Amino acid sequence: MSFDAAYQSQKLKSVGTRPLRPDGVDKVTGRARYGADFNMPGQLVARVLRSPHAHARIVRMDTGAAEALKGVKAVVTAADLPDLTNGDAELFAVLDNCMARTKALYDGHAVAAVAAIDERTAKQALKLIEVEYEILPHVVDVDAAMVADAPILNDELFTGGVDPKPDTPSNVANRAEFGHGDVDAGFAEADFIVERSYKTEQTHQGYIEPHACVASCNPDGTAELWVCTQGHFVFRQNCADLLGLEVSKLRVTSSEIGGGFGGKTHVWAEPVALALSRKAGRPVKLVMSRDEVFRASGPTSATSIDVKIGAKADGKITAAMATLRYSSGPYPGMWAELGAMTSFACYDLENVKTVGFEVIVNRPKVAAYRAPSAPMAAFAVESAIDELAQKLGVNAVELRIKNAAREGTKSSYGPVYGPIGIGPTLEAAQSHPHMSAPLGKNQGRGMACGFWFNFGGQTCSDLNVNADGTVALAVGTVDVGGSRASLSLIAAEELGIDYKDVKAVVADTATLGYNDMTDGSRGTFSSSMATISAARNAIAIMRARAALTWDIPVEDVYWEDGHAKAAGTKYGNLSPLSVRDIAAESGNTGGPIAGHSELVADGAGVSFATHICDVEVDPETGATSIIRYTVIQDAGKAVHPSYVEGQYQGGAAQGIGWALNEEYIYGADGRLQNSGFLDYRIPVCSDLPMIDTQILEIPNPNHPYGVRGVGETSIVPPLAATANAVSNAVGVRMSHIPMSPPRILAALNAERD
Amino acid sequence: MVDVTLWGGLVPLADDQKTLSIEADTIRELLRKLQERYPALSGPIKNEVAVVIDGVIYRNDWSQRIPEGAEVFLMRRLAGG
Amino acid sequence: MSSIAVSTTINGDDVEYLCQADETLLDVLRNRLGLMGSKEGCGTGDCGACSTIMDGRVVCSCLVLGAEAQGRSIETIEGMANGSELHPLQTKFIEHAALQCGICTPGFLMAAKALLDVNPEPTEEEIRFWLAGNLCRCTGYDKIVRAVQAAAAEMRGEAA
Amino acid sequence: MRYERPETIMDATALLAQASDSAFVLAGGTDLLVKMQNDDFEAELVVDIKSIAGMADVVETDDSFVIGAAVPCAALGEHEALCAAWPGVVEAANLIGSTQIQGRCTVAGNLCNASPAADSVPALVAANAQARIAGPDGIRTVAVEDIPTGPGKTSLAKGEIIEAIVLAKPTDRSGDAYLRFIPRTEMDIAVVGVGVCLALNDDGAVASVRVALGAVGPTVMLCPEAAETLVGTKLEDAALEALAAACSAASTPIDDKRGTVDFRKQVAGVLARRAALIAFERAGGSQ
Repeated sequence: MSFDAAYQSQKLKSVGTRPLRPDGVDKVTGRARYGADFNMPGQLVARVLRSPHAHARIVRMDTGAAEALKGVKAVVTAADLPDLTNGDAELFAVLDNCMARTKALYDGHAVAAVAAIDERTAKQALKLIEVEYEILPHVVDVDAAMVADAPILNDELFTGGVDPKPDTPSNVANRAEFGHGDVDAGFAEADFIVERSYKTEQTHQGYIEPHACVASCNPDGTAELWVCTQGHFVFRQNCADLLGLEVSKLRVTSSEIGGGFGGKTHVWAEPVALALSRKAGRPVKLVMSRDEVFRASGPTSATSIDVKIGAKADGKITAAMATLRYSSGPYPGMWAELGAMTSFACYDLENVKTVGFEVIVNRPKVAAYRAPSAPMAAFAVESAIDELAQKLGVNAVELRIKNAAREGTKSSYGPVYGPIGIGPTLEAAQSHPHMSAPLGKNQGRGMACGFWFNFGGQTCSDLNVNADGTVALAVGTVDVGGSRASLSLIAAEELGIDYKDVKAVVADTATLGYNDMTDGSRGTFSSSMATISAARNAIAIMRARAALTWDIPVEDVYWEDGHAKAAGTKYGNLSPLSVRDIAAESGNTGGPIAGHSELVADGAGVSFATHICDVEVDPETGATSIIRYTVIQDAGKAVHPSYVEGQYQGGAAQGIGWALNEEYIYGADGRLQNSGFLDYRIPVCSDLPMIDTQILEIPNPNHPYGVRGVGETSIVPPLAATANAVSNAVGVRMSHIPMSPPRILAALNAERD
Repeated sequence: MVDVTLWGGLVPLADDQKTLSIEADTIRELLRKLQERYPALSGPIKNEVAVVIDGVIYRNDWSQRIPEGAEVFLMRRLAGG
Repeated sequence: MSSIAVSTTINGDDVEYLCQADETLLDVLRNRLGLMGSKEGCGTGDCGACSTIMDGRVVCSCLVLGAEAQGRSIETIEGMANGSELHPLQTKFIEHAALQCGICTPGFLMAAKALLDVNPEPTEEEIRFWLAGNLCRCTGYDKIVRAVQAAAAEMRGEAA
Repeated sequence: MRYERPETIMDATALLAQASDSAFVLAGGTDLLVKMQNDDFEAELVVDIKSIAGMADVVETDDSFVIGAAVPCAALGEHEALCAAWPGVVEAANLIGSTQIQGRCTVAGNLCNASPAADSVPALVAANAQARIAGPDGIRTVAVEDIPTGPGKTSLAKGEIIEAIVLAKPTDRSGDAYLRFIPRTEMDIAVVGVGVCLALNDDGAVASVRVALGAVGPTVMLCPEAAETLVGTKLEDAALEALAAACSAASTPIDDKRGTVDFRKQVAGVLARRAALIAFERAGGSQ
């Protein structure tokens, strides 16, 4: 169905207000049902056996004793999840990650699973599974994995993107290069050059809800899956592909989701639960423990990045270069490539070159984490920009404004920008009172910009007008942070009815057409587009019904302020018909009234943010406290401003945690040492100040209301903003994230010596 | 005629050309003709491609028209969080 | 293993159940009593999602044995509203958008209730430190703290 | 696993004495239940001591405070006389874990868990607290610092239970303090902890002092050589520097996920200095 997504300036009544969210009461009363809150009759409990080794060949496995244990109903290994991926490397990685085939590739890699009548029996059964491992040398560090004599994880992996094609295997899966101009010439022109290497450690999305599902395979080939996911349609496809099921016979229902941030964008254990159910002939519930979430579900990359920037004395950047190495776990992704694309995207550069190396290591398979790969690249680049400003003796905001990308700038990743919003965020930062507030002893201020590609994608929604004139809206993008409220506002706006007369739900895979995941900041952007389209389709039907009611041609009926109105003067005494009026008569005017929409929401547009951070550092202990924080970001149009602010604040908090304390810590044995919230230190309530937000609204030309995605960009600047603040507070450039107290104190000691 | 720029990973699959000239009015036509000319591009085009027209990224909408003189890039489809 | 019979009070009602010796109160609430509002985020007392109030003190129900509830009085999120009338904390959490995904919300509400029960006028710092055992990954805590402040003001009879 | 809830201390010690080695005392449970989450954990018996009369009470006598083994740390902070007498001990006890943990955890449990990073223990050791131990052979009292013998190991014999921690009433012109370092503001295990308890003479100089260090060795340790640096001083800068140096030197920490050797040694000195100043001020000292 054709749909004009172009922005139309109009006065909005509902959009931009802050009504109560429709799922609020369920969530404050404990009634909302998350992944682990669902049960089925006859349900079994699943537990997964995981490798204790970072890298080991599975020589032999004996599940006989476990199968013989009373109460055990099924045991599965890789043999029960045969390779049906047909050469699709990405899908094979998902499969092998769900259940190791020949080798365990990281501490926590699944090797077998059991389903039993209760947890106690399942745990006991795991202990009865005998696995003989041949322990292989491992490598967990991204730089160490690149050296010539590093242990090789995959003998069939040869570095892509280099010429000539190498003939020896490597942990470097791919080299990707971006840029334009001549960086050597640019550096030759520079009056000042900054050059430094940076490291960031691996972090986890840290959603509070562990992965959980209930799987039920029936003897007739149908199956059901209840699961916490960012995309139930994608999970359906993943599971159907991996288990050889027909897509239409697998019905997936998304539970309420207790946080995802990219970590619930592909399957981790759901195919295992389905395989257990298929084998046992009973429903199976599989809930990961927190330890399993950290050890075996996707963290983000650890990185090692070199940056070199040259500028003229007047502050104009003449050349910029970055080499970025991203770990991807044992399977290649596109993480380094994303880092290489985003690193200099904020700037207008004549000469720029970025090279990304995708490196496989014996760590869990990396998953997307909110603007994946961009925060680390921004940390390195924005730190270098800060250092450059100091070297040039110019204000850090002014330096950025001078070099900021604008409409017509050739981006560092290739295309030329249309209208973009980095300039306004920088100008807002420059005039923000935070920027000029006085600082005390041991305090420092930092700022940084961030860029992210938002995207849209395949989207489908249904809008049903009920007989009482209220509206049921069914969407297929999982609500991760209040989108049902936003989409209800959109429907209310378009139909001209009250927000409270719209009830939005997330439909399951059997009741709505395919939807891409809620990722790429697309949930509200794309589902709002589909909702507008569905509402307009419903309005077309309502106009027709009004025409029937009035017995006049439909061309003479127009829609305004939630009413069908007769055009012109010839039907002068016809009073307008409301949605309620039309709905009440629907049984006699052609039956139910509904609007559907199936569309591709492209044109999301790129997104920019600028953050300002103040810290205080205890010079004797290296402890950092965040004392003030401001987020400035373009939302296009904030549909429900409270939840836009929430996205800004949440992303900032995650970025601050990454900057200061969060990291995966491995022992010499390649095992993860901090697989819990005690020692994987996400920010707690007392760690943070209030987080100020400033929403800019520069309409997105490719959305009827001007909406942009807002979910991800807010995590991009905080690593750099915090690092710049700390560096400015202590007078030493901090180049290793997280800036844990031991790292800060060591840097201070080195400076004092 | 559209000048389309490939990302680095595709260049070896297109006779080592970074920029190609193709006669195409829509993304669909562009991608079809690219595959006809360089069959090795079929795999990436099926699964991995987004098309950028004058700075706007299209991941799915292959019916999008390509204006005369537009700047066109093939970019890898992105992952998001 | 034989089960232990426990008589306790949950949300004001007399409740009896059988549990295993090593079964946590959280598992009893969720798996035996159907009170699934208490969530398990970690199972080790580090996230607070399973917070319940036991004899007036907020505790992690994942770190209490079901058997220990004998003779105690337990409050869970399911008992927080008075029938269809929400507790001011519940109302303010919704009004202030203090939840995004909502998985941590029951725990925050129980902990915040325990705070306001003993300290009707907490400072921002007192709120932040009291709630430090409740992890939220979505909100950055800003709106949660504001919601608690607003609920406290309302409960004191002040205009929020 | 068997769960028992005896009503007398004799019954409790008898149960433990008869049990195998995998028997555990349950008071607040904030360490024990975490261990129980581990798939490899196995217990034959858990003895819940909370139903034993007196276990949940803080009793103030003429010359001491007797803190029952099942008193949750939150209750210590609610005990005005104890807070006034031993502010450092109470602050230390109130630093353990979150509000939720505070509602359950006990100082006796913190001691018996025998972690070198236990928050309340350096403060108790500095305060010269005593542990009253009930066992099959009756009651004995030992200094708190003699309970832990290594990470997770104690000097308690089979069947023995700490029934109370006893703190003598402090002398006039004395004060105590505990500081710990954690990366966040809450919820972490101490990377370094320092307890200081000192008393002043009539001139306002330090007459006696006890310094205890946590998380910088296999057990919480009393550090007499650090204490000596303060005796006779009014915590002048030189004395504080000497204290810091002595504490750093006495520290024998390890590198682990929570901190490095260098960091712990250095910060032990920093915290000792700061804690000493607080204790000195509480004792009524002025420089």
